[in-house]
Amino acid sequence: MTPTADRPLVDVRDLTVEFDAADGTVRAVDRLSLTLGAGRSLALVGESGSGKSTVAAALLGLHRGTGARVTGTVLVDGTDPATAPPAALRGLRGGTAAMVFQDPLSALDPHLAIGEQIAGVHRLHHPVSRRAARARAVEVLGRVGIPDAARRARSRPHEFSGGMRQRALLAMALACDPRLIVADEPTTALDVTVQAQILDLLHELRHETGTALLLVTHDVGVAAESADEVLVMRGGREVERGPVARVLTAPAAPYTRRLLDAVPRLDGPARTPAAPAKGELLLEATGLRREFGRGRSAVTAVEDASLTLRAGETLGLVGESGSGKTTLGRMLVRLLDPTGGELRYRGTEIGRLDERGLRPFRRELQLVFQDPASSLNPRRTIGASVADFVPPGGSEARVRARVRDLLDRVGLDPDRYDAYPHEFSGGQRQRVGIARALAAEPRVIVCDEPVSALDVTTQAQVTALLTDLQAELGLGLVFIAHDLAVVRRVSDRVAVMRAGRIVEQGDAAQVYDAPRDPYTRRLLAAVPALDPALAEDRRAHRARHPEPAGT
Amino acid sequence: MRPSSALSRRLAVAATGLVLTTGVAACAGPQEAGDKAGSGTAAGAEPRKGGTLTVLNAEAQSDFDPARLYTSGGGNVPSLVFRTLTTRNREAGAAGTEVVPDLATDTGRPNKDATEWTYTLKEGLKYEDGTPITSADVKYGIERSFAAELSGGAPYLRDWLVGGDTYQGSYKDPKGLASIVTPDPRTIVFKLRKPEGEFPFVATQTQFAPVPKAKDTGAKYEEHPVSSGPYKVVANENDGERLVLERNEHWDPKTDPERKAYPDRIDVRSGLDEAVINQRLATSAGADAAAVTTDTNLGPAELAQLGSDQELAARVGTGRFGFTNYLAFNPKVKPFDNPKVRQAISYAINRTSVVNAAGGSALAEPATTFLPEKKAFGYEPYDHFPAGKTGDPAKAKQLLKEAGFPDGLKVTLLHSTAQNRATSPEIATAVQEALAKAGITVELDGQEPNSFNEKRWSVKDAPGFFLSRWGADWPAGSAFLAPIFDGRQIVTDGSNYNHAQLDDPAVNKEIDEISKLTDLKAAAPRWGALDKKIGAQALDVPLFHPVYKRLVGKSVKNVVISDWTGVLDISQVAVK
Amino acid sequence: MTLVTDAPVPVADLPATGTARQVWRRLRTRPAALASAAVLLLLVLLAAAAPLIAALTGQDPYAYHDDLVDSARGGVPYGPFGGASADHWLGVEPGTGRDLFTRLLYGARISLLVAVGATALQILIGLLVGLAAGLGSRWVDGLLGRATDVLVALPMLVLAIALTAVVPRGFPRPLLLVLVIGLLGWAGTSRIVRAQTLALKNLDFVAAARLAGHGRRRTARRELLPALAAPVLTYAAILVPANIVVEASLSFLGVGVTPPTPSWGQMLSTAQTWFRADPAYVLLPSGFLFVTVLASTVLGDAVRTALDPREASRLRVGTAKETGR
Amino acid sequence: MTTYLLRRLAGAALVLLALSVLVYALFYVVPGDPAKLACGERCNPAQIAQVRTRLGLEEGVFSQYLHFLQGIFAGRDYSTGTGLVHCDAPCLGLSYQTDQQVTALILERLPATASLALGALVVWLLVGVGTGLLSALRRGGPTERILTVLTLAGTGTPVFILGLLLLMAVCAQLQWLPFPSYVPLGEDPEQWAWNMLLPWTALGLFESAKYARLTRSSVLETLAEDHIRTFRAYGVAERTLVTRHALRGAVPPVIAISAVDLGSMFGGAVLTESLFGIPGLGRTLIEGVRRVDLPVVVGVTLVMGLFVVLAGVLADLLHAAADRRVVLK
Repeated sequence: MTPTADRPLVDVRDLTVEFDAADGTVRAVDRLSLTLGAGRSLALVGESGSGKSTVAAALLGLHRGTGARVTGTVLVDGTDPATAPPAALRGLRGGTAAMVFQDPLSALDPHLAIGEQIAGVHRLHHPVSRRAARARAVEVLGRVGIPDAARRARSRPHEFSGGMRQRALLAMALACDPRLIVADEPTTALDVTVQAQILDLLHELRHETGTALLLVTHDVGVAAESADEVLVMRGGREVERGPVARVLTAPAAPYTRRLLDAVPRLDGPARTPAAPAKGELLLEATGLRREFGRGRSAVTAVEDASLTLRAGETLGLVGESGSGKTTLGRMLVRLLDPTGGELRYRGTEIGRLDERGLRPFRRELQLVFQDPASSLNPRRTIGASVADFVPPGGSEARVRARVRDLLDRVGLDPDRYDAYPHEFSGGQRQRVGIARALAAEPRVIVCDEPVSALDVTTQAQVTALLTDLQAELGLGLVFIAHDLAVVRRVSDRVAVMRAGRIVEQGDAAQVYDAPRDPYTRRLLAAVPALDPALAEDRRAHRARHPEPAGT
Repeated sequence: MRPSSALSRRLAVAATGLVLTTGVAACAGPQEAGDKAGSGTAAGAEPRKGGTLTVLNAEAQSDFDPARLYTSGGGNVPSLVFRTLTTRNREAGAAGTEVVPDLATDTGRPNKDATEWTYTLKEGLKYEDGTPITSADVKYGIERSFAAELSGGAPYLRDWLVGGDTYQGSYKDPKGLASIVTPDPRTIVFKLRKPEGEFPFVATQTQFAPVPKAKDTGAKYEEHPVSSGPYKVVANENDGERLVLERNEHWDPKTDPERKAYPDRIDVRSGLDEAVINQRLATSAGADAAAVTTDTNLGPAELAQLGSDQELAARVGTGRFGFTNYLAFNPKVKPFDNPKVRQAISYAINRTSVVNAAGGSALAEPATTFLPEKKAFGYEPYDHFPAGKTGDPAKAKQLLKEAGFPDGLKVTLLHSTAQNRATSPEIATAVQEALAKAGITVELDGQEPNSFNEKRWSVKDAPGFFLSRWGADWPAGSAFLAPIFDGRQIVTDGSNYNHAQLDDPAVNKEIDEISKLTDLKAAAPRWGALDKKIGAQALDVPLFHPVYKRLVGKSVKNVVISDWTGVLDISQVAVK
Repeated sequence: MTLVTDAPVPVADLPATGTARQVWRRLRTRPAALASAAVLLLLVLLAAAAPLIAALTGQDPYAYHDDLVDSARGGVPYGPFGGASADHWLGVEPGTGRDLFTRLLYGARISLLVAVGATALQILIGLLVGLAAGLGSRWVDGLLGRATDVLVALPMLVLAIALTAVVPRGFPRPLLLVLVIGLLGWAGTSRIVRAQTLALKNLDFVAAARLAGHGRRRTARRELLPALAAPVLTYAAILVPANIVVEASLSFLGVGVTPPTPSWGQMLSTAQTWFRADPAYVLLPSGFLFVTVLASTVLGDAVRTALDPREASRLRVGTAKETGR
Repeated sequence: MTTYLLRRLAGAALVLLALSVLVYALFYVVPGDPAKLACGERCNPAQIAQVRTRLGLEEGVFSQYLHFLQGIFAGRDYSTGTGLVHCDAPCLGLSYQTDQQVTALILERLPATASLALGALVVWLLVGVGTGLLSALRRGGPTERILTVLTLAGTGTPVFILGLLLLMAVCAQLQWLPFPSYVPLGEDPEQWAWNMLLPWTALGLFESAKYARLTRSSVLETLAEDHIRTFRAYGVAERTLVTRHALRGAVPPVIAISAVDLGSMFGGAVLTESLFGIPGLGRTLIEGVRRVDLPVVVGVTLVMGLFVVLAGVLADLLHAAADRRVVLK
């Protein structure tokens, strides 16, 4: 059956997907309907748990055999992936609809050469020789912008950078000549500049081949850049649906509005800078340097980093992955030993102290971790984890009271003292992380990507909490993030890192409004805009100033 | 006599570290006179020459130097390669306990007081390379066995020959032993320190095999010893685990009426698991049909299977080697200094349990005498402390009361952890259980074999109560009784077998008297009488005499089991 | 340090949960696990109550019954099924006529005791060495890795005999076996613990513990040990039956428990040749051993799955001391 | 890579040194006097003293150990009585009990042990990985349960029982094969294989449960990984997913454990060797221990240590080859 003009490529009606969980049934998708015409693009937008990925999986029949209950009808190019015979299903998968997954590192077989993986998939849908399949793999790799594709086709995934892997995944989809590309958070794991490149590439390919796109994303900005239409989901249901320009500029549903409001914007409200040089000078780093490994294999992660932090001030540290910002952050709280340079805390040199020497300072320098899941011991109650940080000396009851106090302070129910981390949502866990840092009664808190694992609405709450606490306690705060908009919202001063060096440092307003370093300018240009028209402009701009792939 | 070769059931290596030769005493066991001998398989058919005989053994022939072998009567496999001055009579039953000439023309001509023995070699004796065998070669063979490099043989030459106690062997002292004289190439004379009527038995041991001096390679000689017998070594691999013998063309059957040498080739494979050996012989498929073993007895489990299988039962050879397993006392240790305690234990013992632990009545016969039940030893029956079949705990309790232990007694029994059904845990446990009924609590002290042997063979550290065993190097009373009860054979700084440390002038004198007799038939009854006399002192509790039952392959013929070795004589076996 | 040792062990994927109640809830839904637990419990109870049961049935595991075995046929028990009767439910031992049922129960005491004791020792040493290697410097790690190699290559029999000679007389033999098996068999545990530790120590919550200003030891105890519990416990489930087989093999080599004390290993090693003449004698201890192996394996798998749902299928396999060959 | 090899070499030297010291120390307390044993049971004290001197046992343990080390690096001379024999470096000494050169003895027995170990490796890889794969494919079904029980039965039965059962069934009852006796590979490869078949099977089965479980779990774990989902979403059939992609996940752990097992097996699979009469190192070791034959025990232990280390290196290399992400350093 070929779709006719009036028959959409994808037709989903009353789709409901349910899973069995430890404590009852979870309805991930609830009576959702959608259509997507050939060559059109639709973005499914929602926060975590909204069921958007489940919908994408249903299009390819990926729930078959998993125990999930799927009801309603799904037709992709006339085939129902939930009931199609195995052969037809295998034809549909890849041949009609190709999926591009999130996290390109784990989405590729680590043991096989990339070209081989693409060729293998290609041969499933096209009866060609091995040699021809390999040639096709090289061709599509070249098409997605992998330089020297013939040679790089023999590389394994770990030899590719994140952006190249994502390109390779796109190439895999292309290799099958599908009519529909289903992209599940295709750029989430990528830096902004790379994200922009991938989105541009996707855009370009669609125009060239006329392939339809179903884009699943939590990032409204990404949707704005790539889709004709937007479907906002929440709790498995449709919240709002419409042309992208309309939904983003004039949202009808309150939830959509809240979602949009929570998105940090470069043009949003900025923090009023603290009065300069007022607080006590807490941290002073001079020429900090850190190498990993020894001898020839040594890698310099941070080079000649100098900065200061005063009480009551927030220093934003921005940079893309691998820029050394996390390494620098960890050196500041002395979780890592600097290889060179000086680090003074309230005038005392602490850069070369050993663990014993650091004892007196430990509690005063705290870190809030990026991943709230892994930074809490899953086998201990959150109360116990926080209590560990309360300065010793008090009775057990007093420690407990103090922890309850802190939990309350960060907006958690103190009665959940004895609950385990997995019983909390991501945002709540990050609040526990903050409570823990506060428990130590620190003067400096380094926040390492404290909100990047969180949904936008939660992000806003957590950043607000941090800002409040800082103001109240007069803390020195280092705020590390890759998201320029978030940093802008909280920082007094901003340092931009690239390849281990601080390339630009200054007041937030100055850095954002009048960036001096070209890299800073590129970063700013890559941030997705919520306005589709603006996005189009930016895309055109980027097309005129191309950056090499593979960065 | 060597106290046993450890037939350790398994990985066996010589718990006792014996340099024991395959087959020989180790395995030996006599056979009830003729009645069963040769009854095996091939009773009817006439044995013919040819074929390959496979020997499946547990213990490797890791020593194959005639100087190092400790054999009874020259050994089984070694005797195919080494001829000695005399040898054992290769006949079934009691006739097999006799000594017959081998290289020599007779069994030796003693002087009047049996301190000098003269032998004359037969004519036409040759080595495997065709060179003639001379009396000087026999002398050299004996002299080299005194070398430290080639230690391991029996102690008799050292103890009996004039100057033997200080001689350092032919390598350090090439002048040789003055007490061995070779007036001409066919004559050899031995001069002894005291009368030894049983010298012809000693002359059966492999040290009396000729060794050509020019071919002697010292410690490496065992890799390819020069044959004087019907077979020569063509392969000796893996430290004696695989030995292939083929006909020695220069062996003249006319000079050797004893060895039949029917097979063309003999393939000795050792290092095998005993259970597997028995299964192979029972299955008797392929090459295993022409197979025998010279060191592996049937165990109780295999025996239990036999009853239902007539064909299999017909292939079992039964024999007895002069062996006695006993409970040894060291009267120097309390409370075993008290004869009543020793007697009480003698009464309490349950020989049925012990025999069962040793494998049942088919594999062990209850013993009340020290000498095994063989005419050659001079066996005289006695049972000084009749315990009946299952022990007499009442009598034992009464004796204990008399001895001053009305509330029973607590003692420790030393035994070995080797699984040999002789000094092993099973036997010790059976003893423990029986004595418990008489109010004697036995604590078991199981020791790893080396440590067990060091303790029981030590004069200083020997415990008061332990398991032991004794077997004769040749079938005569002296070989059995002297090392155990002769006070002058208490070895203070070596291996002592006189466990009771008995030094009774009357006993010593009687031993000397009998040893002078060259008429062994006259000597035998006196050994029996001596045994009975010593037995009254309850210096040990004889437990049982082991019986050897061994399978042969289906096409094996002419199974001859003598009362000397108790196992089939490999020189008689035919496979065609 | 060698990568080998890292390879078989998964990087610690942190389990979602670890509370006892949840583990129990997950276990409860698995009939096989419950049955296995019941079987093991029954075995332990039977072993513990062996003297009581012996008294109740009136059978002494050490008493000889010469009248029940056929002395002329190697001591094979009279009657079918190894001489099973109303008095001797599972028959009697060939040669001695001792009651097999009570001997099996008494044997279970020793076998389980030795296996569990040795496992505990292996886990203890393995934990200490693994933690030290994982947390220590490269140098310490390499040294401990080599020490592990030494232990793998050291023949167990040599140590067993040497230890037997050194300990005073009257030193309990089961304890000696525990020492021998335990001292040589911790390589597998230490490798697992080391790999887990290496993975764990880079996790944020361990780093966070440093920020609290506590010492390393406290960090190891509070943060690492709980996370190591799942892999180590489940590995123990594999070690216990493996150690029973090792005990059997040591018995076979003559360095097992001292008679007349029975153990499954001792029974198996004497029973080896009997399986045609008296199959029951071999099958009984083999059967008990097999049931133990099966039950602890199934239970071990289930416990691991329950402890670590995400890691459900990962099996830790022993490279414990292999004397069972 | 060079650094890696150098480091492992230094490690190996350390392991061997520690092993030899340890064995010497243990032997110091092991009961049994090698001189008495070597001399024979009825030796007198003078003879024992002679033998003791000949074996070099009258020296202190430390000096004996130094001589041993000297032999390894420079070789030693020994008297046979009729002449001197030079034992070339690396000379592990002369057996106390059989006067054989230990180095030669080990070289003579190594092939049998290697035959057994390598063949068993093949069996456990075939049976273990095969059943592991099958139970991963049929997970939760009756096939898996039966396979689990079967492989566990192999592991839960001591090899001295399992092996004898095999012999009884195959050689005695069914008579499909003659009872095995070891034939060196160099002598007759075909006979070698036939005769090793049962020992391989017995030892391989004993080990294979472990590999079955390992393979099964690794495969299942890999199947749960993201990249499998990718290929499933591109229409790759389930069977292909397992054989082409998931099996690879099982390779590194199987290699690692196999290498360790293989290495430790070079000290001999004592019970298997004894049961099947294979003249290998395991039996040599046990005999050495029983006869207090220190040079033999030290020699075999060192060989085993060497192979344990080699196996570790081999596993690293194979692992690096199987998984290109691994870097050796």
